[in-house]
Amino acid sequence: MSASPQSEHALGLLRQLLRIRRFEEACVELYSATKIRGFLHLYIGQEAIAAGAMAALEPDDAVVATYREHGHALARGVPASAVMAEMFGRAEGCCRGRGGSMHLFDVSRRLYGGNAIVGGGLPIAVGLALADALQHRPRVTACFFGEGAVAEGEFHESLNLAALWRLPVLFLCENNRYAMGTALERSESETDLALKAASYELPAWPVDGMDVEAVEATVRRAAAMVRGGEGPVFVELRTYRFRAHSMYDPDLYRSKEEIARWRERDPLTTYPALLRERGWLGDDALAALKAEADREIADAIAFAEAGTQEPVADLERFVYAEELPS
Amino acid sequence: MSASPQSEHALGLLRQLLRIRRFEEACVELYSATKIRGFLHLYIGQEAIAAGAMAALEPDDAVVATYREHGHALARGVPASAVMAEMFGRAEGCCRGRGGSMHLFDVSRRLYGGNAIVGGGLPIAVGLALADALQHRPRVTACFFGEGAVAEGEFHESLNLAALWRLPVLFLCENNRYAMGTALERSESETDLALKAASYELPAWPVDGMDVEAVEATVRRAAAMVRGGEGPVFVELRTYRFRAHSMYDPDLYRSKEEIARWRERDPLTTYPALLRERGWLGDDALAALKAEADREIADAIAFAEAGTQEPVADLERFVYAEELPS
Amino acid sequence: MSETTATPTRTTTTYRAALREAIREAMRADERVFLMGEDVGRYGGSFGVSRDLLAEFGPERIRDTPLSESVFVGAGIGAAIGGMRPIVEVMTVNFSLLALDQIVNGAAALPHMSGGQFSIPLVIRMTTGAGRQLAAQHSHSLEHWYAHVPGLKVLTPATIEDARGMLAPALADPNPVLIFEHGSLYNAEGELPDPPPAVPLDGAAVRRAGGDLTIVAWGGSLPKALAAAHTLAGEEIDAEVLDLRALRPLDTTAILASVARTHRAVVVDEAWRTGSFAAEISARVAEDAFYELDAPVERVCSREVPIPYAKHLEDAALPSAERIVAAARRTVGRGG
Amino acid sequence: MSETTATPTRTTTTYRAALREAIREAMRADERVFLMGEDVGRYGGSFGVSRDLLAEFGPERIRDTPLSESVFVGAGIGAAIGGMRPIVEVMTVNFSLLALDQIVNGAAALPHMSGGQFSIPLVIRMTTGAGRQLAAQHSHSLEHWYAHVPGLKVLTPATIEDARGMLAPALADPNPVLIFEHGSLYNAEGELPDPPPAVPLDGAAVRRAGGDLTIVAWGGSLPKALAAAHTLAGEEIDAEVLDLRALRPLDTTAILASVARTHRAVVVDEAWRTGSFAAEISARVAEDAFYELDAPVERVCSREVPIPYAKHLEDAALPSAERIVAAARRTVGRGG
Ligand SMILES: Cc1ncc(C[n+]2csc(CCOP(=O)(O)OP(=O)(O)O)c2C)c(N)n1
Ligand SMILES: Cc1ncc(C[n+]2csc(CCOP(=O)(O)OP(=O)(O)O)c2C)c(N)n1
Ligand SMILES: [Mg+2]
Ligand SMILES: [Mg+2]
Repeated sequence: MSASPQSEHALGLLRQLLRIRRFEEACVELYSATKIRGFLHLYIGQEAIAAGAMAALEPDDAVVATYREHGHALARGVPASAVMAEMFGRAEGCCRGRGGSMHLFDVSRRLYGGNAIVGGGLPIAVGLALADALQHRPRVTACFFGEGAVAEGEFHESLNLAALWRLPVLFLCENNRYAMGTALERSESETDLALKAASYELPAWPVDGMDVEAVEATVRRAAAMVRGGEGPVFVELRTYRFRAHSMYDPDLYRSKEEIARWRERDPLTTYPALLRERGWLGDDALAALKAEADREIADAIAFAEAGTQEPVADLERFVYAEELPS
Repeated sequence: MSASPQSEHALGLLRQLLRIRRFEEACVELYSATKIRGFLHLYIGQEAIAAGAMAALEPDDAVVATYREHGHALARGVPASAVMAEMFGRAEGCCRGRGGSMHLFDVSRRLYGGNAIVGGGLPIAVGLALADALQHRPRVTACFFGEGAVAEGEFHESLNLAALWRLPVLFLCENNRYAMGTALERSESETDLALKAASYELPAWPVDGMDVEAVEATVRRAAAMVRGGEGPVFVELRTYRFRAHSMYDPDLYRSKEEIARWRERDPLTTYPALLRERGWLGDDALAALKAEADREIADAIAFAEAGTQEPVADLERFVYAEELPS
Repeated sequence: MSETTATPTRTTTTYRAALREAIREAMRADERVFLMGEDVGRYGGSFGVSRDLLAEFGPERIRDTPLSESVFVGAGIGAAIGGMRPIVEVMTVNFSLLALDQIVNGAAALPHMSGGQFSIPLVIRMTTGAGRQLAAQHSHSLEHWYAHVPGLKVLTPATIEDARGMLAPALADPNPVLIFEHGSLYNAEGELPDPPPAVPLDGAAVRRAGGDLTIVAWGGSLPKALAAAHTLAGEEIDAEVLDLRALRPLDTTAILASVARTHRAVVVDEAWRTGSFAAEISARVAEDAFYELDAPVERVCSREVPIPYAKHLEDAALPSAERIVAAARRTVGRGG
Repeated sequence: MSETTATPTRTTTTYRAALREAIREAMRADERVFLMGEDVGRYGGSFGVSRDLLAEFGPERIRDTPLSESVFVGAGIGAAIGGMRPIVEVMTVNFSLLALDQIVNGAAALPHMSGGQFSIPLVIRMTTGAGRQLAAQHSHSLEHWYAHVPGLKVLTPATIEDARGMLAPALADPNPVLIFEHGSLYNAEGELPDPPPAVPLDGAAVRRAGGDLTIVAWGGSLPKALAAAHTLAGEEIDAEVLDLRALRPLDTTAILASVARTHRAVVVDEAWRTGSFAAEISARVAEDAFYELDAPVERVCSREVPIPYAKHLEDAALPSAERIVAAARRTVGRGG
C-alpha cells in the first residue's frame, strides 16, 4: 500500500461513502425504535453524489438541498452528532430540533437546508447566486434536487432566470428514476434531462452518479465554469435509491429485479473494489475505515441520546430575528 | 372580379380583419369617453392571428384566450354587440357585465375566456383537452397566450403534461415581442420559442403572424394533427402590437422606428393589397367591406349604449351554480 | 336517511378506508368520475387512501400526475368544465399553495366572471394539519384560506361516517368543493352501517349535547374537543361539542342556536390564532349573539410559530384537550 | 421625530411619488438595496412607482424580471440570505398567489426551521384592492392571508407620510416585510415635510380622535373611514378613526385602548367578510374588551362575490363611506 495524494483523496471519498451509509443504516433502526420520527428519507444508494460533489466544492460555496439530505450535510462537514441530535429533536441538533430530518441547516458551512417543498430550493439558490453576482464574489451555489422536481414550475422559472442572468448556480439533479412511486417516464415528456436542461441555453451533461470519482470530476469542471462567470451549469447525476421513498412507502411500484440490478452498482462495493484493484486499499484498511465510521455514528447516537430539549418557553424564539443581520 | 370559393374565403378573412380593427379603434375612443373602464388591451396589429386561427377551427373545438381577446371573441363569432355591451358593463354583455374587456366568455361557442392571469389559461386548456380525450371526442382545445407567459411555471407544467399524456391541445403563442415593457430577449434565455417548445417533445413551428393565410394554413395543419390523436402541437405566431400594452402604458420601451417597421406589415394594408393583386378585391368592394364593419361596430355601440344594468340585487348571483350541470 | 327496517350490519373500518370506499363507489356509479394527483396510482396514495384503486379502474381513471400542482389542479378545472367529474388529490395543503392561483383566480372566479354560463363540478381532496412531527413545511392548517373565497365550498370530515359519506354530495354539487382530510385521522377506527347511510351536507352536527358551554371544532380538532368534553364532564361542566363539518357555507344558525342554549363558547382551530377561522366564528358569535353571551368567547389555536419538529415543541404549539379544558373552565368562571 | 426648529418646508406630492422617493433614498443610502420585479425598469413600474429609477441606478439595481413570480420572489429570499437588501415588487396581490409557496413555505419558515441561524431581510411590495373596475382576477384584498403567517410582517401604508416613511424601517428590519399599496391610493395627493420625518413602525395611529365609536381601518379603507367620520360628525356622532398601519404585528393595545374610550367599534376591511381580518379584530375586541363593549362590533367588508367589472356592481360589492356610516349608526343605536 503506497500512500499518495491521489490515494489519500480516494480514501477520503470512501470514508464519506462509509460514514453516510452507516449513518443511514443507523437511522433505519432508530426510526423503528421511535427515536427518530416524522418523515425519514434515506440516501442509501446515492451516496456517491454527495460525497463526490462536496469534494469538488469550496468552503464558501453555498449548498441548497432537499428533504433527502443527510448525506449532503455529512459530506459538507456538518458533524454527524449535530445531524443525529437534530433527528432526535434535541437542542444540540444543528437546528435545535426545530427542523428534523428534512431541514438540516448549517450556515457556518453555507448549507441552506433541507427544503421539503419539491422544487422549492431552486428559486432560493438562484437568489443566493444573485447575491454573489451582485457582490462580485466568485462563489458557486450548488443546488441539489431530485428528477421529480423537473416537472414543477419552479424548476422552469429558476433555470430560465439563472440562464438569462448568467447567475453562478450549479444545478445538480439527482435522477434516481423515481419520485415517490412515479417513474421518470410517467413524469416527463422528455426523459433525457440534460437535453431538457440544455433547452434553457446552459451547458448540461449527464454523469454516472454511482461513480464517485466521475461525480467529483464532473462537478469540479462544472463548478469551475460557474465560478469563472460562464453562467449556470446543469448536471444530471444518474443514480438509484435502494430503499423505499420514506419509511411509509410500501415500494410497490418497481421490481425486485430492477433494484437488484442497481445494487450491483452500489458504490459501497464497487468503489472499495476499484481502490483494491489500484492497490490503494487492503482488507485491514477497509476494516479500519468501517470501524471508524461505526465509531463516529455510535458516538453521534450517544451524543443525541444525551441531548437536551429546547425549553418549551422558547417555543416562539427564532420566528423573528432577534437582531439586525450584519 | 370573379368570385370563387377561394376568393370568398379570402374576403371572409379580410372581413374579420376589418371588423376587429374597427372594433378596437372604437374602443380607444370609448375608453377616452369613459364608456369603457378598467384595463383595456388592444389587439391592433395582431388581427391576422385570431382571424386566421378561428377560420381553421371547428365549432365544437374549445378556445381559451387572455385579457387581449376582443379579436378572438369576434372572430369566434361572438356578436360585436354582446362584446361591446360587456365592455360597457351591461346586462346584455356576453358575461352580463361581470367580466369586462379581459373576461369574455361565450360557452355556446366554446369560448372559455378571457383569463387575466398570465399563463393561467394553459392548465385549464389542458383539462378541457383531457375531458375530450377521456370521452373520445375528436376535438381540439386551442389555447392562445402571449410570449410573456412562456416564462411562467404554468407554461412549463402545462406543456409537459399535455405532451406526456398526448392531449389534444393546440398551443398558440402570440409572440408580439413584448410582455408589457419587457422584450423577449430580457425574458427568455432561449428566444426561439418553437425550439423551446420542441424540448417538450411536441411538434412546434413558427409562423408569420402578420400573414392571415399563413396563420390559417398552419393552424389548420396543426389542428388536424391534434384532432387526429397525435398529441399537442405548439405554434409560435410572430407578430407585433402596434399600440401600447394597455391604456396606461406610456410605451417608453421601444423605438418609433421599430413600430414603424412593423406597421409596414400591417395585415390591414398588406392583405387588401394581396387580394387586389389577385384580382379578388376592388376599390368598391373594399369600401363596402369597410362600411359594413363600420356599421356593425356602430350598431354594437348603440346596442351597448341602450343596454341595461344588472340589478344590484343580483350581485351575488352566479357565485354558485344554481343547478346541477347536465 | 336510509329506510332499512332490519338492524343494519355494521363493519369496522378506518377513516382512510372509508375515504377509499367512497371513491370506489363514486367511480363505479359514474363513468365521468376519475381520480388524479401525485402518486394516487402505482404508489397507492401518499397517505394510502387510493390503494388498490388502480387495479380496479386502470390508469385512465386513476391518473398519476407529475409533480406539477398547478397544472393538475387546473386540468381538473378544465376537465370539470368539459363534462367530467374529477377528483383531484393534492397531497397536502402545504403544497396546494402551488395551485392556489388556479383555485382562487380560476375555479372560484370563472363561473361568476362568465355571468353564470357554466359551472365547475370539481372535487379537490387534500390532507391538512400537524401532529406527526413533519415540521414547518408539512404542518399547515390553511383550510380557512379556502373558506374565505366565494365560489368555493369547503368540507372538513371529522368522523368516519363523514369520510365515507361526504364525497357523493360533493361530486353531485355543481361547484368546486374542497375536502380537507386531517392527517391525524386516517388511522382512526370506527364502525359504519352497511350499507352506509347517505350523508347530507346539511350543516353542523352536535356530536355531544351539553348545556354549560359550546365547543366548536372541525376536522382533526373534533377528537380533542370530545376528549376535553369528557374531562369537563368529570368536573361537572357539561360541554356541547359542535362539529362544523363545513367551513363554507358556514352553518351560523347551528352555532348561534347552540350558544343561545349555553351562553358560552370555545372555538378550537389548529391554524395560527391571528387570522384563524376561529376568529370568524368568535366574531360571528359576539356580533350576532351579543346579548346571549355570558363570557368572552375563547379561542384555542396553534401558537404563532412554524410548527417545529421536536415532539415536545410541536405538542406545545398545537391545540390540545388540556388547553381546551382550560379555556372551557375560564368561560364558566372556573379558570385560574 | 425630526429635530428641526424652523418651520420645515412642505412639498406637495402623491402617494406614488412618495413611494418612489423612499426607494430612491434607500438605494442611494445602501449599495445592497436593489429593486426587482416585472416591468420595474424600462416600463417604469406597472403602476408607475419606479418610473425614472432605471435611469439613475441602472439595470443591475433596477432589475426587470421575466413573468415568473415564484422565482423572482424566491430569488429575493436567497439574495437577502446572501447579504443583499432586496425590494421585490409583485405587481398585485392577485399574482402573488403564484409566489405564495416561496413566501409561506420559504421566507416565513426557513429562519425558524434553522433554529435561528440566519434571517431574511427582504421587502416585498405589492398592490392590493379593488375599486378600479379591474374585475375578479385583479381586485383581491388578501393582505390578511400574509398577516396570518408567523415569520412575516405586514405593513399597509394608508397615508403619504407612511408611503414615504415605511420603507426605511422595513429595510432595516431583519425579517421579511410585506408592504401592501392599495391601488386607489397611488394618485392621492398631499403634503410632506421636507426633509420627510422618520416614520417609526410603532403601531396604529389615531387619524381622527372621537369619543362615540372607533372605526378601525387600514390601507385603502382609511379614506372611506375618514369620510364616514365626517358624515357622522354632521349627525353629532363623534367617531375615532384608527389606522392600523400594520396587520402583523397587530397593535391590539391601541385597538383596545380606543374601544375602552368609545365602547363601540366598526371594522372596515375590503376583503370578503367570511375569514376577513376584520373578523380577527372583531374577535379580539369582543374577547379582550368584553365588558367594555356597549354594542356588538360591526364589520364592513366586501360582499361575498368575485369583484365584478360593472361599476354599479363593483361599488355595491365594496365597503363604502355610506355602509360605514350605516354600521356606525347601528352601533350607537341610531340604526334603522
Ligand atoms: C411541492 C411538493 N409536492 C409534493 C411533495 C411530496 N413529495 C415529497 S418527496 C416527493 C418525490 C420527489 O421526487 P424527486 O424529486 O425525484 O426526489 P427523490 O425523492 O427521488 O429524492 C414527493 C412527491 C412535496 N414534498 N412537495
Ligand atoms: C401572473 C401575472 N403576472 C403579471 C401580470 C401583469 N401583466 C398583464 S399582461 C402582462 C404582459 C403579458 O405579456 P404577453 O404574455 O407577452 O402578452 P401580451 O400582453 O403581449 O399580449 C403582464 C406582465 C398578470 N396579468 N399576470
Ligand atoms: Mg427521484
Ligand atoms: Mg407579448
